Amino acid sequence: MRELRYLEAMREGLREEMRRDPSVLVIGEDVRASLRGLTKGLVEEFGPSRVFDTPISEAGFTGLATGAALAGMRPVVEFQINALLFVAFDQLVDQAQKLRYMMGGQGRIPVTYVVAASGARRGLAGQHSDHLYPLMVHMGMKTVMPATAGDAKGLLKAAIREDDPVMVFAPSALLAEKGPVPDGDHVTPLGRARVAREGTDLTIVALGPLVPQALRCADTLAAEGASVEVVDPRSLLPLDREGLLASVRKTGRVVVFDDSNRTCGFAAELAALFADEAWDALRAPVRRVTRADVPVPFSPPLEAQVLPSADRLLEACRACLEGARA
Amino acid sequence: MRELRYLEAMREGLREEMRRDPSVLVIGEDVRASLRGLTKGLVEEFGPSRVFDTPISEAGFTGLATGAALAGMRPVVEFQINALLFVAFDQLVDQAQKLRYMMGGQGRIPVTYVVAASGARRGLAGQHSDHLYPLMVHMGMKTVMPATAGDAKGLLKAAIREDDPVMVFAPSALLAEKGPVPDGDHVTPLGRARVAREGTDLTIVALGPLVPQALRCADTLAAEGASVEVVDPRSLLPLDREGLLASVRKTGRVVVFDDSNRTCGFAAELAALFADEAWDALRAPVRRVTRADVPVPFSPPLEAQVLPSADRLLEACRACLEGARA
Amino acid sequence: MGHPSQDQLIDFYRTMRLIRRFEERVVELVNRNEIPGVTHEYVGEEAVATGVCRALRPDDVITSTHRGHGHILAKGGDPRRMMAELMGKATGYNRGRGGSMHIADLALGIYGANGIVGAGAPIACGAAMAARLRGEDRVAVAFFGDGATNQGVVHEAMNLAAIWTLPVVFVCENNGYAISASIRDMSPLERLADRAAAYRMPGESVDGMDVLAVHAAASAAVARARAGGGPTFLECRTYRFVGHFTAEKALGIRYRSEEEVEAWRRRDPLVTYPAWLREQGVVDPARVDEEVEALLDEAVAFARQSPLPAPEEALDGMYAVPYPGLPARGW
Amino acid sequence: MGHPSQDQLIDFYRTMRLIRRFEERVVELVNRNEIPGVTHEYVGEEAVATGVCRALRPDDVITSTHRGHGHILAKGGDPRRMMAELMGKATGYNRGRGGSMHIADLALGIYGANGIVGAGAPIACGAAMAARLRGEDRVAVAFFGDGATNQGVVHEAMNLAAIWTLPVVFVCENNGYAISASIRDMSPLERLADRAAAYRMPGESVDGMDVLAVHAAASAAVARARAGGGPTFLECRTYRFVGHFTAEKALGIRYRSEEEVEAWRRRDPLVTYPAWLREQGVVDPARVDEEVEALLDEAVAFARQSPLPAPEEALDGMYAVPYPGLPARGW
Ligand SMILES: Cc1ncc(C[n+]2csc(CCOP(=O)(O)OP(=O)(O)O)c2C)c(N)n1
Ligand SMILES: Cc1ncc(C[n+]2csc(CCOP(=O)(O)OP(=O)(O)O)c2C)c(N)n1
Ligand SMILES: [Mg+2]
Ligand SMILES: [Mg+2]
Repeated sequence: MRELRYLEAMREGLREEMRRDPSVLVIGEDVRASLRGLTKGLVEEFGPSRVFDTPISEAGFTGLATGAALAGMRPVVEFQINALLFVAFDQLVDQAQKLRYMMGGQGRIPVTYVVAASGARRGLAGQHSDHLYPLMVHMGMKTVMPATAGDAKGLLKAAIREDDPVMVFAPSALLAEKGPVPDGDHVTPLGRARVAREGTDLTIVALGPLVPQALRCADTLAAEGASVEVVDPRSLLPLDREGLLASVRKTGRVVVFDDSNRTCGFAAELAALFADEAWDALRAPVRRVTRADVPVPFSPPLEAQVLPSADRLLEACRACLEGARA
Repeated sequence: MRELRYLEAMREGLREEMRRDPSVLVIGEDVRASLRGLTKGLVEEFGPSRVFDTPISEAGFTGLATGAALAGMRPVVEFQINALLFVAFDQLVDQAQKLRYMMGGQGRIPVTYVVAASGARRGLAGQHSDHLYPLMVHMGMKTVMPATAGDAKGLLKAAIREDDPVMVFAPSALLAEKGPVPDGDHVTPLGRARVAREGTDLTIVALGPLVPQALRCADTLAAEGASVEVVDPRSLLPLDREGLLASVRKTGRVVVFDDSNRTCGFAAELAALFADEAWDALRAPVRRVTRADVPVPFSPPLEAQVLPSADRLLEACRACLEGARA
Repeated sequence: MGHPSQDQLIDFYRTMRLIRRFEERVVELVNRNEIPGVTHEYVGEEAVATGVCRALRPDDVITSTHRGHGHILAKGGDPRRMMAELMGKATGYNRGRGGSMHIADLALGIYGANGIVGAGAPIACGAAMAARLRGEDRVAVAFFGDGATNQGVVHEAMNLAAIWTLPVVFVCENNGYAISASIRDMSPLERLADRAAAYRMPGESVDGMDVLAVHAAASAAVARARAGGGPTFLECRTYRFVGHFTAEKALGIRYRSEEEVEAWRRRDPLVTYPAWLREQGVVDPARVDEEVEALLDEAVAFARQSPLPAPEEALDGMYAVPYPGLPARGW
Repeated sequence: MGHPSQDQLIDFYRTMRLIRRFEERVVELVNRNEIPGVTHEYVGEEAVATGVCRALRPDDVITSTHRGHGHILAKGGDPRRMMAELMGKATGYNRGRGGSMHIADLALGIYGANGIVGAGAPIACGAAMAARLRGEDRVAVAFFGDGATNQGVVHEAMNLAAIWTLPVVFVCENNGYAISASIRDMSPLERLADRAAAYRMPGESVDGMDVLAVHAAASAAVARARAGGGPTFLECRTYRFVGHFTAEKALGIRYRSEEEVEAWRRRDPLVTYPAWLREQGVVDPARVDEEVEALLDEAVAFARQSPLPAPEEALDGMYAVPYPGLPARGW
């Protein structure tokens, strides 16, 4: 299969959807020049009435996308960083996400939001390194975070076709990673987890940018004689509960390796799910390896201490396999 | 001990802190006329340079409070409803909460935010019924939610004296409830849970407006021969982990009764905590009874279906006591 | 648009009367606990919604506010389904999910009342943008209050409409207060329409108690927008004769003088306009009043007879595309 | 303030030169990977920060932006601790926690650079309000760019400052672009200072390449604010000679013509101003340049020699009042 970089695959998916459906628009800051690369070449191909550079008015253009969607368009809104979700928060979670329900099921709001450089990357510091998917799923917004080039294309295309608001997190750490991408109209349905590696002794549920580290950890543990399964939820809401539960019921041991803040983070939700619905199968406490609850610090040694690390994952897995406390 | 209504007790606490410390200011919408009742009489007693009616500019006056706090004032900011947190979100979680850390520990930001009519009340519908404490604790903001008149006064006073931003949720459902309030300078320290009722067979962790229902549920179960402990965390961040774990380790069974949305909600955090650190003591799956993940609907029968209910709590507790699945 | 026809003149009255009486009935029903929750009545401001919405086509779009009943009725909303929604019935516009602050009828271009001040403004811009991109000449009106002019997103929306010359009319209903806060204290401007200059858009200020003045100004703004001339800021100076919401009385908060209220009540469009109609010999308002009462009797009866929604439906309608286990239930 | 003294004139040059050379060294250090992350250089805009901050007292407050080095140096920031912060060292202003976008020195009234466009504006209003309430005559300056004028919170802040006549100066650094977006496309206004009228505050527009013009206008605005005359909106027309951030070159995005860049470069204040000084026979700029290089050599040396922070400290400093288990660690 042909190999593409994550960002290239995503761009290909976006271009294909714009060709396929004239109601697909791109709205955001610097999307014509394409600061982030996701929208490169689009204004040249589709013209200025499909690709809109906006003022620095995130709440405004987020609300505008909602209105355009209600009126029959299918906007793709690019946010340059996670923090922009804070600025547009009411328009995202209190308007776009709630309107259909509050209206009693009238209309459709097919907006796709893409955070085109999501999470931490060396030295971006406290306001440019957040990973806010727990806030979105808490408010009921459909949310995906592809971990591979193939899913980057497939899930973006699915998100654009979805008739509801969908938030797509594209982790900075993965944008340059290469991976196989099927030819043709490759769409990855929402709500299906991906088993990145099969195993029988322990399940690691790894999120987005952490999947590669989780796989390396599984190799290390394999060398130590443990068979570790790595599951990538990739669709966070809808969540493939059955798929995740099946893995945990099989292995009886689980560590959640999550890139969001710890308290009320995504790992908390998964731990709560397992502690309830996989209870009978669990043979060890449900462990979380997450970010610390501070803004991501600038200095590399501090940053490394705050972000979820492969070493801590390894520790947690070993402790879990012993069934002992770390 | 004298009995006061929850809102009266809170108002008394605010007035005492304003008398005690001239740097305490009140900022918000309609705080002079006091739409919510919390600030009634304050402008008459303290004058217009202590009590400020603001324009409908939540992001603006939240940021203003941050700057005033950095410059030595101690603002108390009233938000009329939870949804205003959405509009001011960046200034709350990305500025006020993050600045001190990002500045390397410089300065103090002693701002108290009060949501003076928090959560659902009959028929307020989708944008006036949210309960957003999980969003705040996820972003690291100190957060309290008093469930009694005594704590309403004591925790508000503690929040105002705290040298960090603190969010206070005052549930609409409790504002008219009467309860004992100690005389004098009654301050309830942050970080200590309250055991609302002692028991040995099962722990119900109940949040804010749900505490009274949890106590009634405990009565019912007592009649069925079960000894149920009801714990009110009241301080959500800092959280009294040891206090909560002690109860769960004692009873070995726990149901979390939470008024926030389910996914990545506060109940998820508590379940994750117990599933890890009380693992050895747990004798039944950790159950959650929460809101459903939809905006709160307007019509009473729908609203009742979506909000956490005493019946569901009872079911969950019985299932848990049998150690069986519901 | 030229001068309103006889039929239009009568229709203006019918619409204003419908709004006034609808609201008066709402207050009764709230006090009788037949309507739960909070309602914000439009009493006193009827000439604004009427003058503006009567300058619109059925396929034009409006975004409304927490004080939305008047806008929705004037845009053609069905009083029966509105009343049913207010009572939380299954036959209501939102199947009981929304209530007063969220009534919507997309088929009539009513993109919803909104519980968040100012939030409708950018949504109206989006509807206008879609119309433009689809080659339709529809126009969008964003209604908002004087208090909303201090909400950042409203500025962002006005700037977006201005730079993209979107067919939007920003209708500012300046009733002088945001709950207890006088706009005199909350803005340094004498004339809120002066905000328009910051976006190089025309800013007009009209007497919001005069339905003909509002209709004329709105018609001009709508025509300009439809012709590709871009957005307008239209301030309508009006007043609410009642409290911020039905429950205000109970709170006993005071922020307006009796004299001020009285002075405005003397300009009540439901008194001055029918008097003028009578002078002109256009119509006997009494006949219209009867029609309106009949309509409202029927609306209330319809709402009362309608069933409440079934609890099991509570999780339906959130997503156009549902999935197993979504939305998560609470147990 | 009257005319600047000889010493002031020299100091203006020293400050501008310090900023220019600081930024040029930053670029080198970024390219050598001695500075991680993203830095936004102030090259070309030196006259703005200098003219404004030199109109301030040490106890006045500023809020800065993502492009903050110039503001901070001009307000008296220590190049050593700034450089150390940029390298993520323990001796940096923020003990390595902040980096370029968050440098702050509360003791100097520098309430921080900010990674969120427009976010500093209301914070400046709060500092100004506190000064007023404490009976101090301190003034606060909010720096922000042309792009930030479309961020809602900036409007909210201007309105708050206007209705409460707060001692704030809103300094809009109009360098023509927000990353790739020309302000010509993002605002309908020819003159951004015209936004001020929406808040009934004076709006001035000055040549941001002329440090004397900026200083004169800023001095007047600051004097008015200090005297209780309320806020001013001061647009400074300037240009960045370099990319939006150091990494821009690598992206190869293009949005400005060579001609445009050249035309502005011809007005480089680091060329025109020293030439004028020489004409006036005020000073030999060469001597100042040497001092500046020495200062920067020392700053870079200090930063390089400084230790990195210890990982164990990563969770310190979030709360003024810590509690056991807070902040939560990730394992
Ligand atoms: C963003 C936001 N802030 C505050 C509120 C609470 N609130 C509801 S209506 C209102 C006053 C609105 O005043 P105005 O815009 O003048 O409309 P009016 O009520 O006068 O029609 C306020 C403060 C809200 N719903 N949304
Ligand atoms: C609220 C917000 N939106 C977008 C961004 C991303 N961003 C960083 S700087 C910038 C451009 C700012 O332009 P301007 O205000 O003119 O300042 P300049 O960079 O020209 O100095 C943008 C869009 C951000 N950091 N914050
Ligand atoms: Mg009003
Ligand atoms: Mg700029």
